[in-house]
Order: sequence, then C-alpha cells, then structure tokens
Amino acid sequence: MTVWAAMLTATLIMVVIASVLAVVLRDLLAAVLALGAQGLLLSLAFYLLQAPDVAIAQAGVGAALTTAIFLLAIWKTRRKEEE
Amino acid sequence: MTEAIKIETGQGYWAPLIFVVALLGVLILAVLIWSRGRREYKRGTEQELPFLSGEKVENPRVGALHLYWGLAEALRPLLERLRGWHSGNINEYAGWFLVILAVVVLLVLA
Amino acid sequence: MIGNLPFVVCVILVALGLWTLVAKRNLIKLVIGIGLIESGVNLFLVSLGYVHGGIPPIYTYAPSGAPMVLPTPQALTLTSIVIGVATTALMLAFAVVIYRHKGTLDARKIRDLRG
Amino acid sequence: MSAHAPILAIAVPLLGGFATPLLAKLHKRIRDLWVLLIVLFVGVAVGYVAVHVFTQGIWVYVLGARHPQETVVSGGFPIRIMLVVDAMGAFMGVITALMALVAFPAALKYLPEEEGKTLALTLGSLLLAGIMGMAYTGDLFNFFVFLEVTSIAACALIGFRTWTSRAPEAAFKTMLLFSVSGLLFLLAVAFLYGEYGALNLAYVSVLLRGSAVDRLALALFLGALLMKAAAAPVHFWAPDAYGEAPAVKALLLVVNTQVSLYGLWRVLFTLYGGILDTTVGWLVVAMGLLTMVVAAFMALAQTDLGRLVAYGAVSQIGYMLLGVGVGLVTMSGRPDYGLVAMKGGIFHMLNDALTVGLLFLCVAAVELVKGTRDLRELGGLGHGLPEVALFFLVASLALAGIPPLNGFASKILIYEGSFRASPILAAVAVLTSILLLAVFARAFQGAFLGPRVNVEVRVPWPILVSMGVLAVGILILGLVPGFFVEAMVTPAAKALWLGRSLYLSAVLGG
Repeated sequence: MTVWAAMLTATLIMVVIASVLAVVLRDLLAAVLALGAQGLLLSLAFYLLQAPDVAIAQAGVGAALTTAIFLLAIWKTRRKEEE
Repeated sequence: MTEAIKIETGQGYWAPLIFVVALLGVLILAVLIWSRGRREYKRGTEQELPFLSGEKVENPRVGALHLYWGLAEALRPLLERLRGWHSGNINEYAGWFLVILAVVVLLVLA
Repeated sequence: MIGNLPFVVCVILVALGLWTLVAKRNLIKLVIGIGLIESGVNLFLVSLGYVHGGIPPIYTYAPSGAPMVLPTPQALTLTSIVIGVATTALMLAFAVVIYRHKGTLDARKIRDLRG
Repeated sequence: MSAHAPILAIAVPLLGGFATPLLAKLHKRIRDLWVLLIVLFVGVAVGYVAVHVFTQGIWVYVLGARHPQETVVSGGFPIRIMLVVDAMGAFMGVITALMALVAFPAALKYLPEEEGKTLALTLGSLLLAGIMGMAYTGDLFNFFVFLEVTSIAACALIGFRTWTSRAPEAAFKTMLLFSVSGLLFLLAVAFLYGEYGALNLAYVSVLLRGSAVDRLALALFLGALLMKAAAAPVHFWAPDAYGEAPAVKALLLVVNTQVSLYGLWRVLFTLYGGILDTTVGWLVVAMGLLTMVVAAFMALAQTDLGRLVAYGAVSQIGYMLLGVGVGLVTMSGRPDYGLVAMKGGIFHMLNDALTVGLLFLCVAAVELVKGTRDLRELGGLGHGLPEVALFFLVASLALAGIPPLNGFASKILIYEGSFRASPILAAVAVLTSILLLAVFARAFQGAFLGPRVNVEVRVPWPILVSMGVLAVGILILGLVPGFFVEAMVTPAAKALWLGRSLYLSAVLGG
C-alpha cells in the first residue's frame, strides 16, 4: 500500500464520517460545518484522483460557497432541528 | 383530400366533418320536434320562479360543491383515502420516489 | 491500488442522502441530503476518469509517455458542481421564505398544499 | 443564418433571457418588445427546422465543426457535441414554440409590474431555452444540463410570488424532487460513460449490450424521467406546481412536463430501443392508467379552480403514457395497432398543450377578474365574461374527449390502439374521460353559471387573443385532424417506433 493509496483511503473514510455527522447532528450549525468539512475532504480526494481543476472548483464553490449559503439560511431561520 | 378529413384508427376511421353534419341533422330534428310542443309557458309569471317543496327560494343558486352530491358521497371512502395519500408531506413524496425507483430496478434487472 | 473504494463511498453517500430525504423532517436537513447525493455523484464521475498512474489533463504540453486521466468526466463534474450550488441556493432561499411565513422548518407542519 | 437555426432556437432565449433584466432597467416597453422578439424568433427558427425535418429528414447540427452539417465518418467516434432533430424532436419544438407564442404576450398583460414581472419574463425565457435544448439535443450530458436549466427556471417561476406562503412551499417540494431526479439522471449518464466512454446518444445506443450496468442506468433514467413527467405515484409535485405558479406561466410548466415525457421516449425508443423487452412497456402502461384514474378522482375532490385544472392536466399525462406505452409493449412485433396507439399518444401531447393551456388562461382570467379561484365563492361569471365562459366550455369538452373536438381525435386513436392490446386498458381510459367530463361540467357550473355577478375588471385583450388562438387551434385540430396527423404526428410516431436505425445512421454515418 503506497502513501498515496493510504492518503486516499483515509480521506474517503473521513468523507463518510463527515457525511454521517452532517445527517445525524441535530444542531444545524454543526451539521452544516460537517457538510463543509465533507466538501473540503472531497476536494482533497479529487486532488488525489488527479483532478486538480475539479478540486479547486469543489473547494471554492462546492465547499466554501455552499457552506456560506447554508450559514446564511440558518442565520435567517433557526439553529436547532425540530424534535 | 379525403385523407385530410379523416384519420385511420386501424379498424375504421374517424371523420369529424361527417360527424358534424350528422350532429346538425339531429339538432334540426330535435328543434322540429320541440317546435311542435304545447306553448303553455308564460314569461313574467310565477312559472319562472324556483320553488323548493312549495316554498319560494330566495337565492336559487346551486353551488359547484352541491353538484354530484350523491356521487361524492358514494365515493367518499375512496376520495378520502386518495386525499390522504396526497398528504403534502415531502418525506412521503420522496419515499414514493424511492418505491418507484426500487420497483423499476427490480423490473429491469430481473 | 485502491480498487473499488471510491465507488463504495459513492454508494454510501447516495444512499445516505436518499435516506435523509425520507427520514429527516427539517427542510435544511433535506437540502443537506441533496448535497450528499450530489457529492456522491461527483465522486463517482471523478473516479470514473481516474487512470492509475495517469497525469492530470490540464497541461498544454503534457509530459510524453504517461497516460492521461480522462478529461471528459472532470469537465462534467465541474458543470455538476456549479449546477449543484445553484439548486442548493434556490432551495435554501425557498426554505427561508417558508420559515418567514410559517415560523417552522418542520416538513410535517408545512402541508398547506394537500388533497 | 438558416443553417444555424437549431442552435439559435436554444441560444437566443438563453442569452436573451439574461439580457432581459438589463433592458428592463432602460425602459419597460423595450423589455416587453425584446421578450416578444425572442419568442417570435424562436417561433420562426422552430418552424424553419420543422419544415426542413418533415421534408428532408433528420437534421444533425454539429457544434464546433468547420461546417455544421459535418457528420462523423463511418464507424468513427463522435467527439463533438451535436444537436439531432428528428421528426419527434421537431414536433416537440413546434408544441413548445406554439405555447410560448401564446403564453408570453398574455403574460405581458397578466403579471403586475410590482410583482416581479421582469423576473418572471426572464425565467420564462430561460425555461423556454431549456425546453428547446431538451427537445433538440443529441447528447446525454447536454440533456442533463438542459434538464437542470428547466428545473431551476421552472421552480423559480413556481415560487417567485414569495409574499404568498403556498407558492414557496410548492416550489420547495418541486425543487427537491427535481434535484433528486436530475442527480439520478446524471448518475445514469455516468454509468453509461463508465461503460462505453461516450456521451453521444446515438453512439452509446449502438454500443449498448444490455449488461447489468446498462440495465441499472435504464432504471435510473426511468425513475428520474417518470418523476419529471409526473406519472403516478410520483406525480405529487405536479398539482402543487401547476396550481401555484402564475396561471399564465403554467402553460410553460405543462410543456416542461411534456418535454420530460419526450426525453423518456427518446431514452426508451432510441437509446434502449435495441435491447428493451416488454416489461418496461407494461410498467409505463400501468403507471399511465394509475395517473389518469387517480388524478381524475382527485380533480373531483377539489374546490380550488386552479388546482382542479392542474389535476385535469395531470390526468392527461396518463393518456400519453398509455398510448406510447402500448407502442412500447408492441415494439418487437410491430402490429399496426401499436402505431395507432403511438400516434394517439403523441398527437395527444399537442392536444393536451392546447386544451390545458386554454384552461389555465381561463383560470388566469377568472383570477384577474374576481381575485379568487375558490369554487365556493365563484359563480355567475358567464354573464359578465361570456367569451371566457365559452373558451372554458370548449377546452373542458376537448379535455374530456367529446367529439368533434381535438381531444377526441387523439383519444380515439389511444382507445382503438389500446383496445387491441387489451380491452381493459381502453375501458379504463373511456371511463376516466367520462369522469373528467363530470369534473369539468362541475367546474363550469361553479364558476360561470348562476345568478349574475358584477364584473368590474375587464380581461386584457392580449389574453383574449391568446385564448382565441388556442380555441381556434382546438377546433381546427378537432375538425380536420387528418391533415396534421399525416403531416406531423405519423412521422413523429414512426421516428420513435421504427426510426431508430435512421437516427443512428444520420448521426454516425453509413
């Protein structure tokens, strides 16, 4: 197992963990931050998969901009999920 | 030209212009029969006013919801169930999408 | 070698997203679910194009000899990311408007349109 | 110019739509004129393409080639993006252009300036571009992009009246379901790309072998497009969307649904035509029957006129699914009744656009005059609005399939074709038509009959002209259907049912 494969495996496992957190966390702010982390990790995975241009787009648009829009929406509504 | 006025339906054809001519014939016949009827109807008398069980009705409007009251009443269990199905809950709508997706996958892969 | 790991992760992400749509009631959570499905599909596309030992398809003068990673799926992914942001923003805007009217984001309570 | 007509029919509304808000800053009149010019241009371009395709066969337009008619050499690998317009695509384009030509002038007078008229016109123009793109493209990924363009534009149109609470709710639900279906469509495209390394519809179609991955992709295509086409039981978004969008713009939403149906036919007949068995056909038939029956019963239970018409529109989708589904079932044996059913289903797309469009314009007029669409409060409008009442009556009868109007002309083809496949199908379709007649008789009685009520607001003349155009279309298609069936519907049906090899050879050569 090369260093590259180990890094990709670790990244992908962290992507899954962040995704699960984004779904199960009841605090929407935390969930959105988990989604943002997932986006960044995904961008790292894209970089490792030899797609640097996609990685840049994913980090800038897919992770940062999306998270900003989510934060704006939460700021305009409420932070906790209903029971 | 005959092609333009009719469409083949496999077992026969549908020619609307012939239908219209026949319809006009039937209408003329109906008007003829109607015109031979007795003329007892008088405008401006009580004959024009609506009565319900011998009582005069002030606002004789039958609302749309009262039309087919019997049909709607008979179908009530079905209609209530169908309305319950359109529950407005987005989770259920997404669930139905998953159900259809599962059915399609099973059908196609089988 | 990494084998099928990216594809397994894609399946997990898509399944997780679909489960969110059915099981979660908060509208913003539903939009998060859409985001997860989208990242799953994007990862699938990028993994499709990956060639082991390939070079990124972004050079004007590519080093000779090495195979190139397929450029088409990467272009598709770029398009998909941008479209994803647009849909997410639109859905969140509607969620905010709904909250302003109803004071809640609970899917069970946002049922004016039924029957 | 004329050599570039297919791409211009997509590019002009797309770029023109983005220019609309800028021109609105200059002057409102310039903006109105601009929008009308865009729609007129699309009409002319689509008409030109249609005449060309119906007389000379499939039009392949290659983007980025030295010469737009340049096709790949025999056995070659198509690397460029293409627009491929066959008879069915041209027919779909004609429906779209017709409805746009009717909807936009009416919208100019119907939408109030302070209620985001500029936004609505821009979104309508983008929606038009997306629909044209879906109708003309010959590339799977482009189809996905245009699918998302229509999703975003349509949902923004549904929900742009943010001061009501119902419109954003409908828009959110619709957008959520559209997003899922769009992403699953992309996943299916990715499956096919992974298997064959191509996105060109014709090229992938040649390569398809029917492996497990192909079949999984087919399932995803089916799920995504059936959802966007509002087939039961995934039709829940459709009555919300049609009912809550501005009634004039609901015309474009109806065309959007139809172009999704067109995409479904394109995938099933052209892409998977070589390997499809009858199971999928029976699924389409079953969902068609369910759609028409459920929507008709739901229409019976409505008290809101707009929602009632919306359910009526959904039930018509069932007829199209039934007609083309019978064609799909019989595709291997190719009996002549299969083609009859196909013709009925495809002819019904045009008829449905006209009748449902006219009904939505009538709803718009009623809403404009009375400010409400609730059947419990409406009534007696026939005295003040005799022309609207007449149009509503004509459209209702056409939708219920009463001869000699156009709805009957297409429904009799569906009845006859499906009767030969199985008498039960035709029986259900006829009974549903009778139920729909009852529903629309009730709607007519509730809105237009009864004691006279005062009508202060006049219906603006562009809306009445649009209604008149649609009503004349209904009468012409009803009285002389043969001409249109021979000229446009039969080629379109044959292009799907028999023309797969023609489509493939037109794109790939040889």
